[in-house]
Parts: sequence; structure tokens; C-alpha cells
Amino acid sequence: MNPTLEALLHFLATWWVELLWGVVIVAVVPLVAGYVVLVERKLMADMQARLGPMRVGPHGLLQPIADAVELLIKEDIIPDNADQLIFWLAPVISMVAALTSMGAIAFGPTLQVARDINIGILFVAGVSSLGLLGIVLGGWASNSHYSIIGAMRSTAQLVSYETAAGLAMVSALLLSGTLSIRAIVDAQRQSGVWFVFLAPMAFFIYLVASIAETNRAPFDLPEAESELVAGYMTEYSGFRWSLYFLGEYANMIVVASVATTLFLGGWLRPFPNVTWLSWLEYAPAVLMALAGGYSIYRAGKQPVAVQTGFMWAVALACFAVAVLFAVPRFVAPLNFVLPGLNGAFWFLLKVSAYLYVFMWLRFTLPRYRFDQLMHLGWYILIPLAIVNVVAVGVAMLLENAGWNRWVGLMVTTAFTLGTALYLVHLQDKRNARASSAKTDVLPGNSYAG
Amino acid sequence: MMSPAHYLFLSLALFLIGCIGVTTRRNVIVVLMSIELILNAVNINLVMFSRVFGDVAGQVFALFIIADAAAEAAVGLGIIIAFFRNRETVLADEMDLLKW
Amino acid sequence: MLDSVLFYFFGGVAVLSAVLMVTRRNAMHSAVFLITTLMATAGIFLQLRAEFLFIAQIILYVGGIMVLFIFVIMLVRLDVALHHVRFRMQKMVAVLVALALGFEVLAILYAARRLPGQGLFISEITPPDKLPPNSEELAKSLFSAYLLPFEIASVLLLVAMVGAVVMAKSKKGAEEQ
Amino acid sequence: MREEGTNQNATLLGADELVLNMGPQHPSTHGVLRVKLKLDGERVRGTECVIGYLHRGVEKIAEHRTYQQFAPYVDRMDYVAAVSNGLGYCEAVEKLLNAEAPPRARVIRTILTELQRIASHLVWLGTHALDIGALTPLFYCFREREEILKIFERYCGARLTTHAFRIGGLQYEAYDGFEKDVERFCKDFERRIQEYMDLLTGNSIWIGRTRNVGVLSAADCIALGASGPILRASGVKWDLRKAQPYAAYDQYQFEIPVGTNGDTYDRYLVRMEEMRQSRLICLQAIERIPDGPIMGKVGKVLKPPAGEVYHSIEAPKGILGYYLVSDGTTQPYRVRVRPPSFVNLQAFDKMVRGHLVADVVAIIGTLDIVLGEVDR
Repeated sequence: MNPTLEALLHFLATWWVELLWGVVIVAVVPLVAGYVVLVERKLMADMQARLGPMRVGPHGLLQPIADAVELLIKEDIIPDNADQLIFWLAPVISMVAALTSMGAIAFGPTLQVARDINIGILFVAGVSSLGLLGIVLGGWASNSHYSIIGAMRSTAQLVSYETAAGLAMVSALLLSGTLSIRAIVDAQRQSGVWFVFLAPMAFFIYLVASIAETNRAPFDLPEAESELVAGYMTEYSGFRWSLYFLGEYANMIVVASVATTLFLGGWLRPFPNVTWLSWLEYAPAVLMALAGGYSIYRAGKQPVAVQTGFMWAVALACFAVAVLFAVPRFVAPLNFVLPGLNGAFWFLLKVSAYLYVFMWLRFTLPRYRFDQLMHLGWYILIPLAIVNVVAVGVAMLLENAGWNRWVGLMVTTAFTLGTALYLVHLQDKRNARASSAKTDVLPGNSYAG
Repeated sequence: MMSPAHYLFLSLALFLIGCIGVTTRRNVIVVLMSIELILNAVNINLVMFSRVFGDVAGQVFALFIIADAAAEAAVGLGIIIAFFRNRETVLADEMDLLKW
Repeated sequence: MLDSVLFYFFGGVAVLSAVLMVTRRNAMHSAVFLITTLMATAGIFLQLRAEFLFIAQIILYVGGIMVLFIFVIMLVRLDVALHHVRFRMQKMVAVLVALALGFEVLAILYAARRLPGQGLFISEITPPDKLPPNSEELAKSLFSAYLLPFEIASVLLLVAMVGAVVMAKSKKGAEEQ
Repeated sequence: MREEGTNQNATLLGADELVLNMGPQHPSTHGVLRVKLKLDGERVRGTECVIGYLHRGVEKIAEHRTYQQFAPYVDRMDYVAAVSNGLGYCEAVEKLLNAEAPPRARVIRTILTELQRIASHLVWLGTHALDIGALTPLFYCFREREEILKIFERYCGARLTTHAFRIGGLQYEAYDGFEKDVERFCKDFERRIQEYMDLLTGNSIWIGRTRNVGVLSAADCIALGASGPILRASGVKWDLRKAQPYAAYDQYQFEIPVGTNGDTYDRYLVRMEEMRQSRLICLQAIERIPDGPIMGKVGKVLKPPAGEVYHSIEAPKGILGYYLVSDGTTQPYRVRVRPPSFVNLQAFDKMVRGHLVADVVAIIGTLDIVLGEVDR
């Protein structure tokens, strides 16, 4: 056999799982992102006393597909004075970065996208931060003032908040002592609690910083539609625009996964070591069955026959999934898939909860102004993150020195909290000073009468 | 891994391209970028030898070089911004003032 | 086999985009090609089993330093200023310098080839699967043997940061931070 | 973006100012306002408002229509508060005719106008919050506004440009259950308005975005002719409903909310309180709507004596004045409208200078302009 072919076959034999996952990511993530958008719109509608998409498919369930088709067949517009090469490249960078960073995420003990690499969590964080390049380059290449202002905002914002997010991650990494994703989750199993309880402030900082990193409200300044039309995306339309959009939602999933892995125990069920709670292992099947039951209950209340039928379909799907979760538990030969299946359930549940918080905040809060955003990042979050890293380190030292773990944690968390309050207080004072100065500085001309 | 010579030649090529960039470009920002390229070429050598000798020291030095490159870029770009603010140019041969 | 494919791929991309970086007229294009070179170099690092350096290269160089460059290019909008001739008489000097430097290094390589014993072509390299975990090794080394340099580097970064802020700060002072 | 006047070679750093052209097609210029911003970084160094994209020559049209025929046109100036516009016009013509609407008509007019004030302020609140990035209040506001529009629809068949009043009184009698509808709305509204206050008033981002943004001192306001909530937020207690009572306002008790700082936050608080006061006026008014005719004694053909008259009312956005000149024929010789939005927009440059781009939209929002009225 020809050596090249042989090498190729050898390569395929070693790496087929990874290659397959690559294809799956590229094929499935856009769909998932589309449905995350639909869920977001539905949630937003629910919070805003309206229905949301209802026309395409039952309850708007085919809306993402319709949107995708619409975007694909849209005319592809490149502005005249745009930098063709970079204009073309930028959205691709954005999306590729988001999809690649998914490669190292583990959904369950046996369900890892790529191999468990030594630097897993860093890889995810680092590669996903490359999406920034796409945003900046796209903003620059569009040759529009809105775009360039959006790109500049984006650069400053992401660089600042990545620092805070990185420092928050360090706290969790201190507790786990490794960068490998699987080992981080194992460390949480061994310590018996999720790291969110050991380092609550770090989780909070990461939550805020990750919202800022994904350009979500209230930190959506780079694309603030009421100020910059669409920021760096202003000149994009159709397919290119959808690449940006996809990248953004994929990025949301990535940061949610990172937070889940680092702070929320990854694929572990709640209280992984408490044996009397082991009935929680049945929770996935039971929850799905309950969801199915609720669907049947709602089916009777639907106004239109189509919707009734649809609710029945949803109920059946829920039951099918429930059976899928239940069968391996009772059929011994299938037991081996159980950890992966349950792990994936808990992992996705936590990711969804995290995304829900994202959306909830988006519907509720007004947007920050740019200087306020920078102040929040540099004067509050980053100092707080630094203090927090030290505090977590001290807590670990205290535990090694024989203190009760919770006492040490209480003390250090209280200290961090105190710092936070002090920083906020300082910021308030600074604001008050700045605003009183500003009213004096304003040039007083242009009286009409 | 390939033989060390491969890496040496790669690194040499990048180094030389960087040198050419530094000497020929008028745009100070591109000159700075060329310097980054040179530093990067050096890093390849360091990492390669670290691998060859099984000693992690080379990688430590590469890390230091990255840190150094960051410092250099920050200060360099700071100077460029300050200069641009005053002279509205970033071309090396128009930077002909000793003070302003 | 995979090794050589990876090496030639990453090496080729690195050299090609480095050449493009130096020759492109538009500074933003130069930056994009430099990013490509840096990513390819990161690939080389990965191929050399230096995982931590690989990700450090991506996070620090590409995600940090290059973004800074692009940011500054956007600030000064170079495309406007770039209708000048690119090469001048420096070109000859530059090529000469580069060639001289190249010959020098080649000569050293050639000389080293004939060194006895542990010359440049070492055959006994630890196989990849026997390597200790990279980031742990690096951390141990960094925080024990190289602690002082590490601290000095951090002070250097601090000084650079302060310097950059002072340099870039608007003369108009307080209104823009 | 390559408009005339924008400097393509502008840099974000240099001495050259970056000119950002906002509008006329922009999500938050509330219609077709076009603002040229001169920016230094993101800081606004100067502005230039370009208006007229919605100019229809309303005042000129009036010269070729009879007094009655012109009445529907005024609804199309401030189309967010059509009823108030109609009230101002009808009362101005009545003043010219020396006629008066009967008491019942005046009370119903007052109720509808106050409902319209609430509706107008709701639109303002929703869009203002949306400009600042809060998505949800918009839908809540429109839900309540819908209730008001339903009352309008039941009353006169139209929702937006209602043409609800006639010169000399009303055309339609209040429908059965009118009082009940209004009462139900008012009872419910207190709870709703508390909901908006909960969402925004104490929110630190909201406070950060609005406090000390676009400050106008009382002297500035008076010098620029700003009126309405903008004037009152600067601490001047001037409301035509109290100062020169018209319709039936002299019969009801209500407070005039005033602010202290004259910033965007104060204007927000003032308008919120105004909605509460309008609700109280409505509640007082429906308690006792006098019986009697709804149309005063004006002829079929209106021929006011030659002369001129100026009548102004407190529209939701400020003082809305009508200056009518009659030459004794059935058509006005000249109509001049003093639109509150147009005058308030003069304060824009003063308010915006030195602020950031993000504040520009907040300030456009807080000015509560309607381009139909600015351009006429």
C-alpha cells in the first residue's frame, strides 16, 4: 500500500471521533443557536406580555429555519469603499473562533467533543476570545463611522472584561489545581461542593464579565442599536450577518459551558457525593416525563386543532426522551451509557439556566454608557477579581492550616464582599465629583433669544 | 517532531523577513509589527530547543519574551498615539523632531 | 508523517503570511497577515508539544497584542496616510543587511553540522507520550528556578503599562481618561 | 455615510473632528430627525440638527381650507397626542368666534385630553427606555396605551388621528359606559405606573444613564423657550392648565410636579408624576360630568370676524400655541402653530455638548419630540 494512503488511514483511525465531532459541531451548532434565538424571543415575549413568533410553524417553531432561509437568499451587499478582503474574512473569523472553542468542551464524563487536552479551559477561553478580532476587523473594514465606533467600543470592552473573567477563572483553577476540564469537574466531585459555593464572588465576577464578553445587554454597547444602529454589524447583511449572529450565540453557549464547568459542577448532579440524594439520578427521566404530562395537560387548552396536535407531539417527544433516560438504568447491558446521558442532561440544564439568566438580564436592564462600562470594569471588577484571587488563596491556606473550610471561606468571602462595597462606594464618590465638575465645564453659549 | 534544522530554518526565514520589514517600511506601526515577528521567530528556536533537550527552561524564556513583546507593543503604540496626536503622521521619516 | 505535514503546513503559512505582512501596503492587511503568522507559529508550538505556550501565544499575542495594534491602526486610520512610496533607498540597505545576517546564520548552521557528538541533529528526543504535563512543568519551573525573572517581568509589564497610559493620555487631561 | 459635509479623512484621534451623521434613518432619532454630530472620540463637540424631512406645509394648507376642514390636519402634527392638538385648535377658533363650548363638552374634552396626555407620556416612556436599552417597558407602556386608544376608538371611531372635537363643542356624545371605561383604566393604571417605576426609578444603571445628563437650568429653559415637562423639571412651576385655565381644568385639583436639577432623570420623574396627576384629573372629572348639550351655538358655516387670536394650551410636550388671523372669510388668512417639540428641540445642542454619543439618544428621548410637529 502506498505510504501516504496508509498514513492517511492511520490518521483517520486515530482521530475519527474528533473529526466526527467537528462535523457535528459545524452542522448542529447553527441549528442550536437558531433555536436559542427562538427561545430567547419566546421568553422575551412572555416577559413583555405578548406572544412572540407564532406564524411559522406551530408556536413559531419553524421560525429559525425560516430566518435562516431568509438570510441565505438575501442579497449580499458589500459597501463600495469597504475593504473587500477583510470584510469577507471578519465574520468568518468570528464564527470559526466560537465554533473551534467548543471543541474542548466536555458535556459529560464520556461525552467530550475533542480529547481531554491538558489546557482545556484555557483553550476554550483563549480561542473564544479570538472572536474579538472578527468584530474589530469587520468594524474597520465596513468603512462606516458607526461600524468603527462599534469596533473601538468592542475592543476596549472585551480587552477589559477578559481580564476580569480571566482572574475570576483563576480562582476556580486555584481550587481545582488543573486546567484540564475533566479534572476540574473531578475536583468538584472530590471536594463535594460546586466551586460556586467555595468562590461565590468569583462566580459573580465571571457572570458579569461573561455577559460583557458576549456583547449582551446591559453590556451590548458595540452593537447598541439605539445608538450605533448595529455597531460593527451595521454594513453587514444576509449570510455574513448571520455568521456574526451565529458566532455571538455560539459564544454565549461557550461562556455558559465554561461557567458550568468551572463553577457549577459540570455534568455532576446536585450534591454528587450525598448518597441519600442518589434518587436524583432518576431526575432526568422524571423531569422529562413531567414535562410531557404538562404538555398533555396544556393540549386540551389549545384554541386550534393544529396546536393541540402539536402539544401532543411535544408530549410524545418528551416521553420518548424520558424513556431514553430511563431504559439504560433498568437494562443492565446499556448501563455504560448512563453517566454520559445523565451528565449531558445536567450539563445542558445548567447551561440553559445560565443562558436564562443572560436573557433575563437583557430584558430587564437598561444599557450602560461607555465610560460607566469602563469604570465598572477597571475600577470595580478587576480590583475585585484580584482581591478575590488572593482571598481564595488565603482560604485554601487556612484550610491547609487546619481551619474548618467553611469558616475560612466565610472570612475571605466577607473580606471580598467588603472590598466590593468599598469599591462601589469609591465609584459613587467619583461619579458625584465628576458630574458636579461636568456641569461647570459645559460651554455656555448658544442662547436662542 | 522534525529535525531541529527544520525549525532553525523556519525561524531564520521569519527573522529575516522581520528584519527586512523593520528596515524598509516607513510606517512605524508596521515596523513595530515586524519587531514582533522577529521576537516570534526567536520563540520558535527557544521552544524547539526546549523540546530537544527535554528542559522546560526554553519555554519559560519564550514566555518572558512574549511578556516583553507585550510591554514593547504597549509602550511603542503609546508613543505612536502621542506622536500622532501632535503631528498627524505615523511615518518614520517624518518623525524629525527631538521635542515638541 | 502527521508531524511533517503539520510542520510544513504551519511553517509554509507562517512564512507566506510573513512575506505578505511586510509587503502589503495597507497596515491593516499587514496586521491580519501578522496574526496569521502568529497563529501558524502557535501551531508549530503545539506540534512541539508546548501546549501552554500555544495557548499563551493565542491569548497574549493574538488576543492581546495584535488587538492593541489593530486598535491603534483604527485610531490613526492609516489608509489615508499611505499614498506615499513604500520603499526608498533603504531597500538596498535592508536587503543587504538581511542577506548578510542570513549568510551569517547559515554559516553557523553549516559549522554546527560538523560538530561532534551533540550537534544540531539530536536523535534521542523524548517521545510525546512520555512528556510530563506541560503546563505543570512550566509552572514549577517558572515559580521556582525562575521566580526572580518572573517578578522582574511583572514589574516590567507594570512599568510598561504606566508608561503607555502616560504616553497615550490626552493632553486635554481630565476629561478623557 | 458619505454624506456631504462628513469628513472622510477624519480620524478618531487627531485634531480633525469626526462627523457622525445620525439619521434621518436611525433607530432612535424618533422619526426623521437628522443630527450631525461633531465628535472627539465619543465626546460630542457640536451638533447640527437638520429638520424638514416631514414638512408638509400644514400651516400653508390651512389658508386654503375652511376652519372646519382644517381641524383634522392638526391631528397630524403631533400624531402621538392628536386629541390635545385638536383641543388647542378648536379652542383657538372658538376664541376667534367669541363662542364657547358648553360645560358638558368641556368636561369630556378635559377627560379625553388628559387620557391623551397619559398616552403620549407612555409612548415617551417606552421609547425613551428603549433608547437607553431597557427593552421591556416599551411593551408594558403600549399595553396601557392600547387601553386608552380603545376608549378613543369607542368614543369617535379613530385611534390615532382622532379628530375627536369639533369647533364649538363635540360631535359625539360620550358612549354608554364611557365613565366606566375611564374609571377602570384609571383604577388599574396606578398599579401599572408603579410597575414602571419599579423597573426604572431605582435602577442604578438607569440613574447612571439619566442623572446629570442633558442638564438645563431654569434660566436656560426660559432663554430657549423650552416648555412643558422640560421646563418644570428645571424647577419652574409653569403649567398653563393652572396659569391660564382652559377647558374645565379650573374645576379640578391637581399638583404640578417640578424637578430640581433639570436633568434627564428629573424629567423622567416629572413626566411619571404628571401621568399620575392626569389620572387623578380623569377620576375627578368622571365623577360628575354635567348634563346638557355638547355643541355650542356656532353656525354651520364659520365666518369669524376679521382679527387675530393667540391661544395656547399645555399639550403633553409643552406649550402648544395657535395663532390665527382671520380676514372675515370662511378660511383663515394665516395660521401659525407654536409647536412645543420644535421649540424644545432648540435646547438640544446646549444639552448635548460635552456628553457622549450614548447620551445623545438619551437626550433626544428626553426631549420627547415628534417630528410631525417639528416639521409640520
